[in-house]
Amino acid sequence: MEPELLLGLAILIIGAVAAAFPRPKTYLSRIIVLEIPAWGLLLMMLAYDEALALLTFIAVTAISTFVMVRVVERRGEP
Amino acid sequence: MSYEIALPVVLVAVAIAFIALMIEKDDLHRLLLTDLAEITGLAIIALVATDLAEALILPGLVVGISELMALSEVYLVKEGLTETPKRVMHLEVMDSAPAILGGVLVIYGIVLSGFSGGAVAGLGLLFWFFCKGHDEAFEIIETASGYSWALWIAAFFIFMLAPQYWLFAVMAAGGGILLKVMAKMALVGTMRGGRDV
Amino acid sequence: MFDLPIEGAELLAVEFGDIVNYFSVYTAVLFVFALLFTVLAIISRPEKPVDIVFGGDAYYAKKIPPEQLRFQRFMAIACGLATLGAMISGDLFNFTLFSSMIGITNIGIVAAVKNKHVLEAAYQYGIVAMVATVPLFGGAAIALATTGTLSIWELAGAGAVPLLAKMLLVVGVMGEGMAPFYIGKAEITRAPGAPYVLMIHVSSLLLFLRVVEIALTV
Amino acid sequence: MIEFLQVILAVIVLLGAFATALSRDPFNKLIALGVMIGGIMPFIVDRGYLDVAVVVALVAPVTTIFVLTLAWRRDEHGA
Amino acid sequence: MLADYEQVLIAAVICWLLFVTIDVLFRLPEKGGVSGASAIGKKIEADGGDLHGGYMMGNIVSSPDASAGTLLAACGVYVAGLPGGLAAAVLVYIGNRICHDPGYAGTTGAVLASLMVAGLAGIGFAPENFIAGMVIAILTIQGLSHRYASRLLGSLWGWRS
Amino acid sequence: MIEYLIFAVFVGLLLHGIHRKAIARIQGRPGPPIWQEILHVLKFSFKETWIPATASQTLFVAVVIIAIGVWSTALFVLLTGGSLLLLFAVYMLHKIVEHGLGLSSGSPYGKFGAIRSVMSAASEIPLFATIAAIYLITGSLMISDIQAWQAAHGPLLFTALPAAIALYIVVLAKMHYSPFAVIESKEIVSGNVTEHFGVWRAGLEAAFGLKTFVLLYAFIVLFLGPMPLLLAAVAMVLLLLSLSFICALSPMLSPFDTVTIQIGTAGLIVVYVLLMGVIV
Amino acid sequence: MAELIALYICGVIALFAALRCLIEKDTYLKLPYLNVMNFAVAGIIVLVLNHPLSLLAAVAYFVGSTLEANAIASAKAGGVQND
Amino acid sequence: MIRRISEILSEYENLTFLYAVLVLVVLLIGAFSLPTITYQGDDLYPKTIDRTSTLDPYDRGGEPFNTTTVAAQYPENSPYLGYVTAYLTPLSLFLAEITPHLGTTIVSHPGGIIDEILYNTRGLDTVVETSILFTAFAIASYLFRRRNG
Repeated sequence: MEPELLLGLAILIIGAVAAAFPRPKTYLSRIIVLEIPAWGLLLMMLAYDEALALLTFIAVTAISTFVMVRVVERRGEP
Repeated sequence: MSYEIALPVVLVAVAIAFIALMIEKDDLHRLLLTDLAEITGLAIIALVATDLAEALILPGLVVGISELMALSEVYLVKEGLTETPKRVMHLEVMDSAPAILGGVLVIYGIVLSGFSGGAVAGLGLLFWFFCKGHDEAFEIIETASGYSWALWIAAFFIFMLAPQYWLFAVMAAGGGILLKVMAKMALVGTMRGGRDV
Repeated sequence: MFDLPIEGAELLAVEFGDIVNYFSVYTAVLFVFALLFTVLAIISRPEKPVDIVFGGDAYYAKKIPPEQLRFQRFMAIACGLATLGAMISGDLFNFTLFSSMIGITNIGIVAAVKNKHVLEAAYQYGIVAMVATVPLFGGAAIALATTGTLSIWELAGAGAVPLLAKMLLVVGVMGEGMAPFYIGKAEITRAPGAPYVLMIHVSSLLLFLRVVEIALTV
Repeated sequence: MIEFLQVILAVIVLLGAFATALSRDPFNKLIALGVMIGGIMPFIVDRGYLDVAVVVALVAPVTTIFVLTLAWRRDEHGA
Repeated sequence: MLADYEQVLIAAVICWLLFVTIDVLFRLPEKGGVSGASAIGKKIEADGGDLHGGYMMGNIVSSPDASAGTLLAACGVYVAGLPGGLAAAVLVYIGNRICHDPGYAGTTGAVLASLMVAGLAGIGFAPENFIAGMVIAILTIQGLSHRYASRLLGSLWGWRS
Repeated sequence: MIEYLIFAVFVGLLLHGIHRKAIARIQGRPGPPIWQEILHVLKFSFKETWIPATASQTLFVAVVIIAIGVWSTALFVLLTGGSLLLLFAVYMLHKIVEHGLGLSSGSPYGKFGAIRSVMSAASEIPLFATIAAIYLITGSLMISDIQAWQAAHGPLLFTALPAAIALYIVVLAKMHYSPFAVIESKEIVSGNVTEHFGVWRAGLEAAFGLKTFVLLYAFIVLFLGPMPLLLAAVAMVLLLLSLSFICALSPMLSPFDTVTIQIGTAGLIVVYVLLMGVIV
Repeated sequence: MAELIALYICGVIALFAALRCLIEKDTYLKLPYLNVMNFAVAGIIVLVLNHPLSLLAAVAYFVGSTLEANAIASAKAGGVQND
Repeated sequence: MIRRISEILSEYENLTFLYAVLVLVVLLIGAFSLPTITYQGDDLYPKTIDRTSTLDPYDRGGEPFNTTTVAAQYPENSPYLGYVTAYLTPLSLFLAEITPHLGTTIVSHPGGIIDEILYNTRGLDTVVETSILFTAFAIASYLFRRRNG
């Protein structure tokens, strides 16, 4: 087990729990907390040397954050 | 050896995501949680750890973002949230950063080409549209994206039917996918409907 | 070439690199059926739904904007193509991708409708279709990790795919095609445009039939 | 990478993750996220994927700016 | 030949002097460059610090200034000698433009620092010690006590103006 | 083949007639003569035929043809000893026909029928549990293999009783007047076949007759094993009568309850299959 | 050897700054600590991998995180208020 | 009892709930089969990592305009297998010569193992995937434009 993999798994679990039960329970905090498991997955990909997937993943995560922000923005409440 | 340990952990994360989905009642929160589920799903693929796994993650990613895009639009229509937000954030860095940062991302994305390049360059364009507002480039970009899709399909058939022209096919495919993905992602930025619309 | 006592003889294989699609008696029948309904979606004009005004004898035909029907038709054709692909796909991951495409085109067919109920159901269904990609991809990935291949040709009859992967695949298809979750689909059925709405059912049913075959084969 | 550094960075990453999850203010969440990302970057560099590191470093603030759209509006509502 | 510890300490002192001088000369403490920097300055003042020192700290946070220039120049010299330092200066210049900073403190700092580090490397100072030294130097300004650091910077600014 | 087809249609329609008659007798009514359904079909064949103006015309016609095609295929598969999976796939496709019938007409009653038909789509899952159980026991899904297995080991009815019950419920759901037949319950006129008249209706009735024949015969072939034709006919009638009893004595369920019951059955069968998989 | 000492210093300072950043209550006052951590991490990036491109990575990381801090502070302060 | 279940089933708001429960049940049952799962996934396209290569982590050998060995499923279906992997564009060749840390960029640039898989051996995946993007975007833009227009 490489340290990156261990760390990635830990972050993934922490992030999953945090995103499942965000504090406070607003759309905004959930969007922010969703980044944590994303970075955990990034570390896991790093551990397996999946660099290209990592690169694409981080770009796509940014785009999906934007899509989510766009919806919540329309909705008006945080 | 690491797979046998990592897989249960990732499955636990999947389970957490679905537990959250189970107890969540709010529609928009559910939409956000699908993203979490998507990440855990990709993690299962990532564990395979071969080049093939990587080639599977890329389509998985694109599927996730496209469904998110479509569903968010359905949500807006369903809730009748048609009016654009009244006040839009404006920061100093939003004047200065997009030209350089977006430019770097677009250029690097074009160098990368293919999916990854499309996503990176698309993000660059999206960031630019986000900060600067946009004019009506919608139709043109969409047309370009359509042609690039056709280009990619043509490349696919070259690979399958006339593989000796593989070099041409790989160029066409890389370029086609780049344009296609980039255009789609950029259009998301113009669809924000903020100021200057 | 595989001849398992499950689905009848194999008829034809179509090779696309590593992805080798095949027609067996079973999948060929499903394929023909999907083709039939795709053609129907292309050539037939939608019905004109009649509403009865309660409390009186009046009834009227609802007006549906033509561009909405054009969009629905486009989505139905896309759905048909995805179904055709899913029927003959000889590769687990390719199959899951086709399933996701069916899921999203299904949303598309009804998303154009302006009825609040239909949209609400379409949205809920969309959420499920979206999270269903997780068990789908997960199932395919676990199958890959434990057997080292995704090709159904290699996997057929070996029984090497773990139960977990099979169940995840089936559950994923249930989510995409909504097979047991009839409520979402029932509400969706209220949408106008019969040939197109019918496509939703055709695709989800055929998808389910196909995944049963896959689960038994691999 | 030497073990000492791995331990320190891992601690930073974990602390950042916990702080992101636990802090209640969106701005504080974003800052804690920044701390976490700071801990992750050296891992990417250590593997030698410098191009990836550059892109990741540039994309992270873009994401933050997207999210700030919401945090900013929230502040307006509160004030 | 000095021991590494001593080198780091000396480098820290030199870097501290260099970047504070340049920042003060380029009028960083005068006002916040962006609204965020002003807000940080005001907050530090409210906490018992000095307003102008706070502005300077806010500007350091918000844009690559001379301190960043020094650090990155040291990094540049470490990886590629003097050309590396100058490349770092160019990058810092771009960084300034990204962060909506009209000034040239970062660029100047980077150029001067790369000359200095390259020069001192000639007489036995290792560039990596300047990296460590710069990190220590910034720690003293930004990382120990906002109140006293801002007062110190404020008094320097008062002396300058 | 064609003579088998015509024979099956007639037998199927006759079975419908027996079904109606039996129900009527159980409920204390005289009931129609047992060849009533055959006469129906003949009558409809010579009546005026049109397509409603509101209908989606191509689909309206195509669905009838597909219905006949689907069940002809099923009969063919059953008689040639083809794949059981295929047989039930074809059976599932019947669902599509039901949807199509209701949706294509544009009539609100037809639409209601279709919606109910969609709801009950979930109830077909017991089928797959049945298939899985049979596969686990016999190791093959070819009907010819299954018959060979039964010839060697005795009827599957005793070996795989829960699977037989599941299939029985499925067959029951497809009978006229069954507690599960929410699609054509009387409050929505004739449900999804409301608008189909004339030749179209005749075709549909023929297809439905074929369906009844195929389902009953399949049950016998699958769970009782190969037997002479006459004996098979007797078994079919007996099976039909048992179904008629249930139909006559039980009330029509509400649409959602039917689904719940059927899904519950499916769940039990799935558990059974899983347990069997573990034990075997 | 010199790299190791520098790495140790950078690592310890990064941890220290991260801790203080997370402990600090006020958003504005967190940012200078974050800034110190960015310095330290940029240093670590270069020290871990001695290659011209890692300079680019360090600058990208530093500029990126500075931009982030800038945006956070400005957004909290209300951004440009002239529209 | 049946009626209560029916009520839960009949609300489409509960759709996600039902599906989540289903998946959780499957995961729970599947958890028992976890001990039997062993990793054998590296038959196809295995990674060989050569830290000293300038193409790290994607060095799969081969000369440009020549072939290399790629562990595909059906090599006979892709006669020019390996050519794409081995090929480097002039730009990527240049990058590979000057630095060992741009392997990702080089491989993503046309030519390389990922391109091989995505376009050549598993091209159909990419066809489907771009079609999904196309359809999803068609939905989004149709709804968006109707709302505005």
